[in-house]
Amino acid sequence: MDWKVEIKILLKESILDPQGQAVEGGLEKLDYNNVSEVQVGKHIELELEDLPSKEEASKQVDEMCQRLLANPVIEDYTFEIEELEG
Amino acid sequence: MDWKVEIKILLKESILDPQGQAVEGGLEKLDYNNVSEVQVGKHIELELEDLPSKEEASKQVDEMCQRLLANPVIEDYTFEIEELEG
Amino acid sequence: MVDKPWEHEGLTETEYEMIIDILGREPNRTELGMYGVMWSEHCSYKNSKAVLRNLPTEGERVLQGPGENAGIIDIGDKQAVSFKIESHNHPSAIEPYEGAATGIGGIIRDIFTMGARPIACLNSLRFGDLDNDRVKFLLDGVVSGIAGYGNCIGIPTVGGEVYFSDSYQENPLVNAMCVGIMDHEDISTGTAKGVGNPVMVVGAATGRDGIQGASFASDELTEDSEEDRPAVQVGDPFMEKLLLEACLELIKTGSLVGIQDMGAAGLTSSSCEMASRGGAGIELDIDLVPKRATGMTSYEVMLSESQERMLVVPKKGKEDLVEEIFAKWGLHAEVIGQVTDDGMLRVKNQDEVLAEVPASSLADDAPEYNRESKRPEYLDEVQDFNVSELNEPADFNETLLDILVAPNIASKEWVYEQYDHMVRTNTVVLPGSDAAVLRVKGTGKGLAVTTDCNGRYCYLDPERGGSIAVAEAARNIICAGGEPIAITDGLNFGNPMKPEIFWQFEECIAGISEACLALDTPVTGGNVSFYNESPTAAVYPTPIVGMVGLLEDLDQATTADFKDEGDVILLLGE
Amino acid sequence: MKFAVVTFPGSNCDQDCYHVAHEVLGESTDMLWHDDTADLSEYDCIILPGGFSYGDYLRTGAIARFSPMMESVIEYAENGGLVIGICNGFQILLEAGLLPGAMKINNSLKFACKYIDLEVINAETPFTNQCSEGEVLNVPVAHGEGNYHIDEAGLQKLIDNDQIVIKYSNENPNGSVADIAGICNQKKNVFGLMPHPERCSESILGNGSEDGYKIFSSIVEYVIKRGEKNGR
Ligand SMILES: Nc1ncnc2c1ncn2[C@@H]1O[C@H](COP(=O)(O)OP(=O)(O)O)[C@@H](O)[C@H]1O
Repeated sequence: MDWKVEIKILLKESILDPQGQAVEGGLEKLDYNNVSEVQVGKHIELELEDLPSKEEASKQVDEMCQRLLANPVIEDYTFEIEELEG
Repeated sequence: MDWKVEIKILLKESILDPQGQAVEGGLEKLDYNNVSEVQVGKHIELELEDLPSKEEASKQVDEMCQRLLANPVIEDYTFEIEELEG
Repeated sequence: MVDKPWEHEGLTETEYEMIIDILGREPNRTELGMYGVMWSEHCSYKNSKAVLRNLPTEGERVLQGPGENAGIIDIGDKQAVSFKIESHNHPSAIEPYEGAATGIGGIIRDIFTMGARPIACLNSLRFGDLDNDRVKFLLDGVVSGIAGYGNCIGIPTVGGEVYFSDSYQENPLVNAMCVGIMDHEDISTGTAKGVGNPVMVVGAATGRDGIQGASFASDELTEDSEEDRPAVQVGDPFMEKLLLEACLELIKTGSLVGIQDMGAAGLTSSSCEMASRGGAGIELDIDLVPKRATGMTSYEVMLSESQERMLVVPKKGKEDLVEEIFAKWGLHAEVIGQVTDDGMLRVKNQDEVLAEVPASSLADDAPEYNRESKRPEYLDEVQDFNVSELNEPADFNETLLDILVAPNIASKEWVYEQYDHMVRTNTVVLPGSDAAVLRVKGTGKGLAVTTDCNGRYCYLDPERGGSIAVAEAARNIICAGGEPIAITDGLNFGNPMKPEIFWQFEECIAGISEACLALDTPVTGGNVSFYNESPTAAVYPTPIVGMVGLLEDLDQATTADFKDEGDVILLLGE
Repeated sequence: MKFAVVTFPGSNCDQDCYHVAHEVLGESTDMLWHDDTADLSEYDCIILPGGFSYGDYLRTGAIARFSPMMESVIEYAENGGLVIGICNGFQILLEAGLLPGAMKINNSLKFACKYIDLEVINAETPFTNQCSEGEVLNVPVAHGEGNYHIDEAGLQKLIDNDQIVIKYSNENPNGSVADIAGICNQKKNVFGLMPHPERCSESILGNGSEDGYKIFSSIVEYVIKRGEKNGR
């Protein structure tokens, strides 16, 4: 079975997010004054082939995040997996 | 009412994604050979205050994306909005 | 209090008793935390001070020797250079990008705090064997981190070195140097005095990041270090660029008494050091410190190592001016306390006193140790080696090619092309030559800068190795057309509690001192990084020498490459 | 003639551009602050310098383009005023819509700082009149996001209107479409380029190339000629 994966990666809460701050400032400049808690992270999409179950797919994605896609020292990640219609 | 917004921004499909390619190459090096169609984009989260309805919130987010958060020349965006529990 | 509360702060029982003697009572948790970081090796140099005194620090050109954020050397025409080297080895081993980036941020702050405009950065890097994936990851991350920070803040990274050797496999070395230029009248120091003068914090808000970074840097790396995550900080070079411009603008107004960057041990070190240098006291209200996280304890506020912050003491009545300048650059400046005359560092939360200790006891009264030293046994074996017993290579052409592809010899273009080495349009001699040369705009003069050290030589003979590092730096400066004028040193060693390591340290310093005296290049400051060990071994003793040279006439600048066909090639020396 | 250089928070090459305009060319030059607005009609050319405005967070140039001074610059450009955007300045011009297309991260994903050869494609703009068509200029690049993108229809328009001013000649350092290094608008009064002419306008610097000087002297020449034509 093939899988469609969406991963979102954000800096851990305690860690400074300079991008988020800059974007918040940018939005303020455009007079959007009701915006707060801006965080900027990464969104990764990919397709996985040939894995028998969602559990297996999940296991692989988690491993890939740990090893390459995210930086577990400073980032948290979550992901969603859906079966791809052939 | 206050709103929690999640925005994802990816390069348009027709546009070559150097980061996506690099990540795909990186995963291959780690012997993940069943991965394809990798795209790397941005994930933005933010909170919006004081908007009477989801439609209003949606309108503002769309405008913010058009004006600042995404570059419509090369990027597509989608977003989700949920009411924040007080 | 828990059993042995000192252990949590990295102090010994004897040190704890010294604190009780100083205070005449038991310290509370915040106070103990403050002593813990200030008396850590990283901040107090307690194991190295005695030996460092042997370094020659005086010379005609020295305007500021060791003891301040950075040294200052006169270059004539009422101008001066300020420069220093700093290590960020342990943070880089854990998170190479941010570790290296925040290292760059820290050393740049040290330079503009002195009133100098940073004009160049250099970096000296040591990694393990390049065949290893972890090493590649570290190299890639460290170089991108240096590039990410230095390029964004707009200071050219013009030189440095990269060496690979097994000895650095698990403990890479990341030393960064920054060089700045200033007019004599803008020289600033980290001094607080004048009762009633306000104490202000400027720049970024204070978060929970990097708490106890200083004591962390003073521990050996263990398997658990990767779990020690809160110690990792993220840098914001954009914020620092604004901070740099705002601080230099403020210094130009002449309304400052003192200014100091908040590096290791954050608010604690900056406030007690400023007070101690000025023979004054400081009273702070942590309630007034802008914070990034909610519910921070006084311990956390005093020990946070959030980046891109400074402590400034303006003259009374100049608060508005400070705020105005910082606001122009989009930054906050908050009064958080004032200078007092009782010599105490008093930390309050509104009306409640949370900590009250003599400022100088934190800054200057850490115990000083003369560690045991012993000549290591491995030296007999390695020094017994006889070069003449080596077989001549069968094919010199092949050997030449082997040498050229060796990572230590091969071109470092891959590294320095990632660094913007031309921004500010002063780079006369680009990286890739012996030393980089920068012009001093508005004069006909130039500065040559380099970092050098061969850790293997220092391992084989620490004293000679130390001398050789200085001599190599001097040769590089001279080959670029400059006259060596002073050095800064980044001393990277293993665990000083081991007598063999301490011996290496003493010997290297002796060698450096000897060479500096011979060349008349005083040491204006530097950094000691101990505990560069992994479970298997210590790194090679690696005292990195950062040297600055003066070209009275920029036309003297020379580059290393062969120029024209038919030019004569001479070999000088023995 | 009179230059002005805009400083944004995070601009790094503003002083470099000032130095070239004022010290090397010897022209009168003002510094403008991003947060002000101004009547720019007294200037003959506005320089948007390189650097990392707003840290280049989100996208290069994305936040800077909304500064008050940019409103003045846009108006000035629409009235035919000369604007040159170098590196980050080019990125700001794209984000502001004064030039077509958009910038992506370099294909290598790495920052690249080095001298590189450029080919002059259009030598008849106010920014290149001191060069000849096909001339090769040796100019440093220094950027992490200089991978210019435009769709095919847009590219065709650039070609048809002679808007491609310079291309990378031997080596494309970032993956730019059609090796584009610098483009101008249809009216040829707005020019954006990734390479840094201000870094090679004096023989003392780096490898000694002074090719960048030609870009600045072109501007001066154009302004003088225009003045003569207008009987000034
Ligand atoms: N980490 C670095 N950062 C910047 N430049 C570097 C770095 N490493 C090496 N270089 C540059 O590459 C050139 C050659 O370095 P290296 O191979 O160490 O030569 P050498 O042994 O002559 O010092 C030098 O000009 C040096 O400044």
